[in-house]
Amino acid sequence: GPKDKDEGAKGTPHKGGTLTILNTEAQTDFDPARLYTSGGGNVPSLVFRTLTTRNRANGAAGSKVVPDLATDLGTPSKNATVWTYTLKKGIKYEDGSPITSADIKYGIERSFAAELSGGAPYLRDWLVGGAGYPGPYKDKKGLDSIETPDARTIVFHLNKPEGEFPFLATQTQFTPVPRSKDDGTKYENHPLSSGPYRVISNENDGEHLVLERNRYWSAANDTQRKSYPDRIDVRSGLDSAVINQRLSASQGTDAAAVTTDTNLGPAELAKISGDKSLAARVGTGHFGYTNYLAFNPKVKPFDNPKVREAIAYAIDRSSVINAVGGTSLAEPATTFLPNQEAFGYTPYDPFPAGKSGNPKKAREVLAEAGYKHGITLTLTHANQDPEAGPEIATAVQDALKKAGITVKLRGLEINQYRDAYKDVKAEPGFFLARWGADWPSGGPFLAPIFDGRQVVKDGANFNHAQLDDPAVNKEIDAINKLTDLNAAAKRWGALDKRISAQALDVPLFHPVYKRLYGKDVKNIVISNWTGVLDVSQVAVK
Amino acid sequence: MSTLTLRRRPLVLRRLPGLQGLGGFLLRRMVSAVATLLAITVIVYAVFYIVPGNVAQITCGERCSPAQVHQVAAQLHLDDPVYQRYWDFLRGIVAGRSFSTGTSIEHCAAPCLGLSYRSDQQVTELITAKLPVTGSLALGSLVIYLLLGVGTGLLAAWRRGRVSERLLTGLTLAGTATPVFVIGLLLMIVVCGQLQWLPFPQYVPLTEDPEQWAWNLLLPWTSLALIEAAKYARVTRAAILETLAEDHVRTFRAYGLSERSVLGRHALRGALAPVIALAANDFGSMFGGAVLTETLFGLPGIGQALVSAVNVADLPVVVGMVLVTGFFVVLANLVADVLYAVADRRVVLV
Amino acid sequence: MSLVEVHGLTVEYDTTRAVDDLSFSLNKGAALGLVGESGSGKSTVAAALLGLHRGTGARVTGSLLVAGTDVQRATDEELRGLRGARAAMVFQDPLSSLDPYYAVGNQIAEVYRRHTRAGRRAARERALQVLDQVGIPDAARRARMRPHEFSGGMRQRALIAMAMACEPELLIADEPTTALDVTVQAQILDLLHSLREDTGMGLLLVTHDVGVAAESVDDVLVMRSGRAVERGPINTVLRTPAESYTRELLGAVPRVDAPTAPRAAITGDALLTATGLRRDFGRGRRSVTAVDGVSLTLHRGETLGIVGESGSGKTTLGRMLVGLLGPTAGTLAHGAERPRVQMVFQDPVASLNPRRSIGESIADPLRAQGEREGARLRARVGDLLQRVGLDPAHYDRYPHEFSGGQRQRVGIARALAPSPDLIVCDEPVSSLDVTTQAQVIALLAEIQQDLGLALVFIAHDLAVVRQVSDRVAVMKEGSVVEYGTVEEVYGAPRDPYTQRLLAAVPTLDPVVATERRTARRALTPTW
Amino acid sequence: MSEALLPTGPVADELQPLPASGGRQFLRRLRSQPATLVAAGIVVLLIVVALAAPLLTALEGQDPTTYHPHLVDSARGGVPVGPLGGISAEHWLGVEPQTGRDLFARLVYGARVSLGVAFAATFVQLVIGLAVGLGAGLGSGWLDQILSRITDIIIALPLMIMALAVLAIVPPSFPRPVLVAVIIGLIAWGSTAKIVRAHTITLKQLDHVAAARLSGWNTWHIARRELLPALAAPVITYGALLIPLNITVEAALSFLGVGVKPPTPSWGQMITSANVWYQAAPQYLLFPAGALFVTVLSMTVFGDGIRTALDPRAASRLRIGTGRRREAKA
Ligand SMILES: Nc1ncnc2c1ncn2[C@@H]1O[C@H](COP(=O)(O)OP(=O)(O)OP(=O)(O)O)[C@@H](O)[C@H]1O
Ligand SMILES: Nc1ncnc2c1ncn2[C@@H]1O[C@H](COP(=O)(O)OP(=O)(O)OP(=O)(O)O)[C@@H](O)[C@H]1O
Ligand SMILES: [Mg+2]
Ligand SMILES: [Mg+2]
Repeated sequence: GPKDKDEGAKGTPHKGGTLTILNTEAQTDFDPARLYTSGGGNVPSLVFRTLTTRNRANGAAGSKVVPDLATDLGTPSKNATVWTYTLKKGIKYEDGSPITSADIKYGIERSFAAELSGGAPYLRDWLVGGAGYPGPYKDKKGLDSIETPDARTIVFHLNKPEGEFPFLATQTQFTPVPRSKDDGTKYENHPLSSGPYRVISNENDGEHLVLERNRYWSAANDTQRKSYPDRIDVRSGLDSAVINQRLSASQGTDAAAVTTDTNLGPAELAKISGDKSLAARVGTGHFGYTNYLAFNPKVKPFDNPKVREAIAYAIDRSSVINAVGGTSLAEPATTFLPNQEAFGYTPYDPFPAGKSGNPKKAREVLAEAGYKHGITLTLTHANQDPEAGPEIATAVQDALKKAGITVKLRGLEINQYRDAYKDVKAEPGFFLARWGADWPSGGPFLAPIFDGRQVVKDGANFNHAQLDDPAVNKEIDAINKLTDLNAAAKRWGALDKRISAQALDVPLFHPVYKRLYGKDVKNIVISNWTGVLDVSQVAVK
Repeated sequence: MSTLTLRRRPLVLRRLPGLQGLGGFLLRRMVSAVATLLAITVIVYAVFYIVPGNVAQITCGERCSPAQVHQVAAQLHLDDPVYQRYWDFLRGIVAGRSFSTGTSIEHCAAPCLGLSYRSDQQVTELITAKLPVTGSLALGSLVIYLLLGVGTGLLAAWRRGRVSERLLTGLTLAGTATPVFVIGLLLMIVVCGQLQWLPFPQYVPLTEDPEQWAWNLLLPWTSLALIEAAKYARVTRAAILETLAEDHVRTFRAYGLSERSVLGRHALRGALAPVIALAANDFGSMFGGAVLTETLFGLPGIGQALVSAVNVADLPVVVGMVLVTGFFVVLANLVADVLYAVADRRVVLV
Repeated sequence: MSLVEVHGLTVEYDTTRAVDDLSFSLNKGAALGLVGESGSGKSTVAAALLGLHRGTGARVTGSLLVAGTDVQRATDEELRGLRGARAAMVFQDPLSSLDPYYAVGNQIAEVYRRHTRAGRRAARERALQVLDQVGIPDAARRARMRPHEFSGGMRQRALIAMAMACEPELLIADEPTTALDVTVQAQILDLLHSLREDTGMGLLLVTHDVGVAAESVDDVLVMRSGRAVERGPINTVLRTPAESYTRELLGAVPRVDAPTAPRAAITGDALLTATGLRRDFGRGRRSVTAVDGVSLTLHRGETLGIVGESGSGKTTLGRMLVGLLGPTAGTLAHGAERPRVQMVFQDPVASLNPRRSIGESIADPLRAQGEREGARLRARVGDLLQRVGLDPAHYDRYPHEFSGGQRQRVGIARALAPSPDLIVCDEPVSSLDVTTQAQVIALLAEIQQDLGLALVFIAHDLAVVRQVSDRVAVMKEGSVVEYGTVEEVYGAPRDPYTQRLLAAVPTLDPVVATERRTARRALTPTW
Repeated sequence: MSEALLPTGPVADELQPLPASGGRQFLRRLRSQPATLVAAGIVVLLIVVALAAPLLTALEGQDPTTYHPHLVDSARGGVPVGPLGGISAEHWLGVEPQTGRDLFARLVYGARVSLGVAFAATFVQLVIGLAVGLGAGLGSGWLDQILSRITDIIIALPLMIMALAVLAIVPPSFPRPVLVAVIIGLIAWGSTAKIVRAHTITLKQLDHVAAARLSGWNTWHIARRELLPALAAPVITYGALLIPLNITVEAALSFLGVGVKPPTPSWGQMITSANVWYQAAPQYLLFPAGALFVTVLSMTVFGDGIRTALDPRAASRLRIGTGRRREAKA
């Protein structure tokens, strides 16, 4: 996406006005403990500051992690198991009271409470004593592995070396929450702001959210957020076609509107591509994300690597890409890692299928596998899900047909689908899957999928192949020790290539985000971290 | 009937002593309504209990550990046996319930329909927040499709058998034949996008700004009305023709009344009873039924909330909302019967 | 100058010629009766006078001059000016002829305002005035009521009031009393009579009941198949009819005072004994006691007539006797053997399944008894058809291909099929023309003679019951008020209600009618 | 209403039991309504097209599932290449955006599913409605009470929500069109039952039913021989009106993602996905929506026509009135 870097730069941004955000999904659970975001999220990041945050810059530069409440990215101990942070001076909540390191500790602790579930699993896995900690409501003592020697210092003790801890510290769980203001599940209605905006009203669990300027926030100690508009009005529950229609019409308040969750669909893209003025108002972004075909080698015939390879050869990526909206909405994927430097992207294609599949080679491989006369397989997918839905499944079905592979579709209701593919006992042999990064690095991309110690037997498992390869596990541990993120990235790339030889999955595509914004919206910043326009940067005047 | 004179006698009518039994009727209907609603909750509870979807996992987040999922399940009382949960639900309706927010105990006063698994909001509050939206949608479209439908029906009855009637019928049917998401979207694109006559709908509470309320809802109302009107046109036309065939219409013609007053005063009046009954029925079912319209226009009403609650297996919300929508259907049926009897005093309520 | 002048009137519906070249006239203030069998075109003539066929597809030719308006040539507006203002019509069925949704007074006022420039209030006052005039007590209160709150007689009065509202020169009454009980019928006829005396309007009375005409008109026109058969002063036509058809018609009219053939004394043993039969409908406050403590005994070979006005519980009693309804209280005892019972229903249209051939319908009870053999069934049904005077070849015809009288015969054949001991006939002839009525009654008598079965004959027509019965029960509000032999009940009625009923029966003698009218005034309250 | 619930209650007033007259008059009256005949013709044509779908597509040389990636412009969201959405000698109605699947083939195969689902759903509705309505109308007080309350419950349950739930419960291997039909049928029979009950209560008071009872037949026999034939007319008429309604219900279910499953095409599903393509590829929306419209229109006109033809008063109705110009025909 850097090509459209300066689109929104027309005119200089000014303070003032109301920014409208039109969304499909409500901003539910607006509690820093409960949010599961990448880099602090878009709207949440307007209210919640964290120890570190993502760099608000276009393209690849935006994949960097930068300090937020903390003065720097943290000081690791030698083996990266102890991380120490110092808070900036003069940072305040919306009520003027100072932000202390104890509040950050408390904010993290309350995210362990069952009442406030929903966040990412890393704190639980990494912090010493995290796995069994029930949260501050049940265990008043708190987590010993987080120390606050003084009001500005906070120290984290980890189970094992984690060089990417600064990335984790971008998540909303690192938002300060004063114990005195905590009222459990009700906190989400009026969380205490540490960012440039505070919550004026939160109707029906995030259905309609109104934010206004926080007087006590100061640009002096926040280099990332711009805070141009005076007021931000988040409306949700809208149909995606309606959102795009409104943004393209761009009338009234919609002229100063953006969306944080609705992409342009293929039909809209087809229409917009013929309209210069509209095309100029489309922001394009890349988020670390891969859609792929997953195998469960415990199920026949997918235990046979040749069968998996045959499928990899047969796949017609261009028709799959058409199914999700064509070349401008998706890029073909041959690597599991997203095609971005930050992830350590190392191009490879172990089973070259070309643009539209290599059915000849696939038949050969299939014959080697013992299926001379073709084979019949069942592909499990979700019934209604743009990313794992019937559109992609039928495209796969059609592509494999040419290679003599008959695919039967097994569509499941969304909950059933989720339950099924994450349950090692019920996991289908062949299904549509996708993975997105919790932060732009190979770690959170590869580890949950291929780390043998992350095979979850009685819960949600993401290691579909149930791969438990000591060499892979060892390499993961080794990379995690690195605090030099560039060096780590290179090794993640190499690891990805190594795993791919086993054909445990068939990468299909990396989605591209195209989003419209209103005609008065200025200062468009789209980082590779989120892939979408950053609402903390836009101006409407 | 050419060879016989039927000696018709006031048999049926004599059996109908009017509205005197209203109290008893209402009482009986109340009892049966409560039974019906209770049965509905049992059915919905049972059905959605079987529906797949690990609520605790969904609530906890996809990457929660089994232990955490377990904690969440305990927190939501998902480990209790179904009958226990159902019993608690019933008790909550009668006596209220208490819930922990983590830091304090929150009381949910009777009639308490429980807490949403997903949002920790009280279902009753959730419903009270959404009901005005759905109510506005239902009420406004009711008015429009009644005007549109009855008007068309009247016109069709007047012009019966002529080309203009066929045209009218075809036009209203075009509405019926097009799904609401097609009509609604096209209307929105044309009226709001291109012509800019109306704002893109966005719910504004009536209490906040009545003008904006109506202005914003006009399009959803119209879309729904276009779909419903044909039915009313048909019922009205049929009922008017029915009345026109009745003896009392002949009387007024024989007394020199013009076709217009015969149609407008006597025939239309006779057609009102079935229309009222149908309207009350539709009004009731719209509380649970306008899912598509609400979704398309982004109106945060019951229908939309219900569908998303189903998607996340949020049982308390589903049961509570189905109960409330069922209540409206039952209530509307009751009102329909009473209105029917009021419109046509010859009908007795039994 | 005459009020109505009709020349060569012909009315054709798309397949039938309902009126064929009819001419007659009516002078101002005179009364003409139009009599004839059902379907003879009487109503069509009445409707044609007001031009009601216009625009309906019926073809009307000939000339019609009504109260100075040439109905055939008048514009729609002129025609509307005639209707209700100078010539008003009272329809046959008072129950459905008023709009159920509006107060009676308003409906009358609406018509009045249509023809006068009267204001709302004046129209309301006029409505009250005419309602009062037709003898509705407490008119001010009643005017606010809706038709369903009126009794049948009151509704017919209201319709007459509507007709009187604009003081028309001509009143056309199409079977104004057919749907009413005899006592009410007498009142309405009396009312018409006195209105005519008071206002001097002309009257065209359409009726199939010669008795009704005899009571009310000066001249009579007998119609048959759309043509005039005979016309003349009522006295002459009734006493010395010129045409054979008129004689036939008059001969078939049952009379309460005609001599009856002596019937054999009842010898049979008791078939059924009812004691204290009672039947309630509905619950609570709205419950109705349709039959209340009726006790009677039925003997083999006898005919028990049950008379009473509408709603007196005759049908309910009949249905209890055959077991279609269970009694709320009381017992129904039978002799050693349970008698086989059957019923002939009041409405020949509804009593036959329209989707089955009449043969199948008649065979139905036989099938139910276990007879499955097709040929035997056919033979037996053929016998029965012959017995009731129908062609056995009609086995495969459907009910709609038969006339009402024929259908009633089929019903009788079906009742006979299982060789019952008792047949309850619920108003078997009340929907039939007098001529057909006479045939069916003769048939029933014949069958009873041949087979010796018991009959319960329910009717509201006292004359008919007298003709067929050995004993008679008079019902009123669910109870039997008089029970005895025909001679006892008709000769020396003890109960005042029976006396009133008998006094209300129209007679064929206009002179007697006038006497009776005076007598009635003494006997009954105003209405 | 296509939204969620099927019409209830007063529709019963629109319907009349079969007149005493036989089939001949019915046909005569039917024939006297040209609109009904045209509608009937279209309905028959639609059924033929649906049945002959494989034949028709063979004629065209296409099938409904094969992708034609080269016929769509991948860079522009997959819009069909060429004028009018890619209409050509090979692709009579053009191709589907994104996939390039043949639109004509999908439309005629979609007719199979849409009509099949609608007919089957209507059938289920009518069968259950008949059984329950007859039972309630004929049964003793308590049976009537129970069945009527069950009917109330069914009417009060929101169709879409129950459909969502039931579709999630049934295993995915169950053939989806059948399932959708069964579910619509199972959840939406309430109004049919109400109508049947009302008719049954009227009918059972008719004297010929009493006569059958006097003859000694039992209730079952009476229901079968005396009532069912009389109920057939209103039920068939109502059914003709339900079918188009059920087509739109299937479309609505597709919109919520629980209709029939891809790659099986159905009109509802096509309209749902075509909805946003109205500008970029209008023919994609136009064809299925037009087909749906024509179907609903002709079904409704047809149903109305049957009703009019079955109503003995329809004929006399034409004769009443003082309307000037109109001359009624037979
Ligand atoms: N609207 C109509 N369309 C067709 N035929 C009709 C119509 N009205 C009456 N007829 C026919 O015209 C003939 C005369 O009917 P009309 O009603 O005048 O008889 P009527 O003497 O008044 O009989 P009734 O004593 O039964 O009222 C009958 O054969 C009847 O079937
Ligand atoms: N099924 C029923 N439900 C309620 N009330 C009824 C029922 N059948 C009859 N009645 C009432 O019982 C009373 C007697 O009715 P029934 O039909 O026996 O009278 P009838 O003498 O046969 O009258 P008609 O001469 O009009 O046929 C009436 O008041 C009637 O309203
Ligand atoms: Mg007549
Ligand atoms: Mg009776």
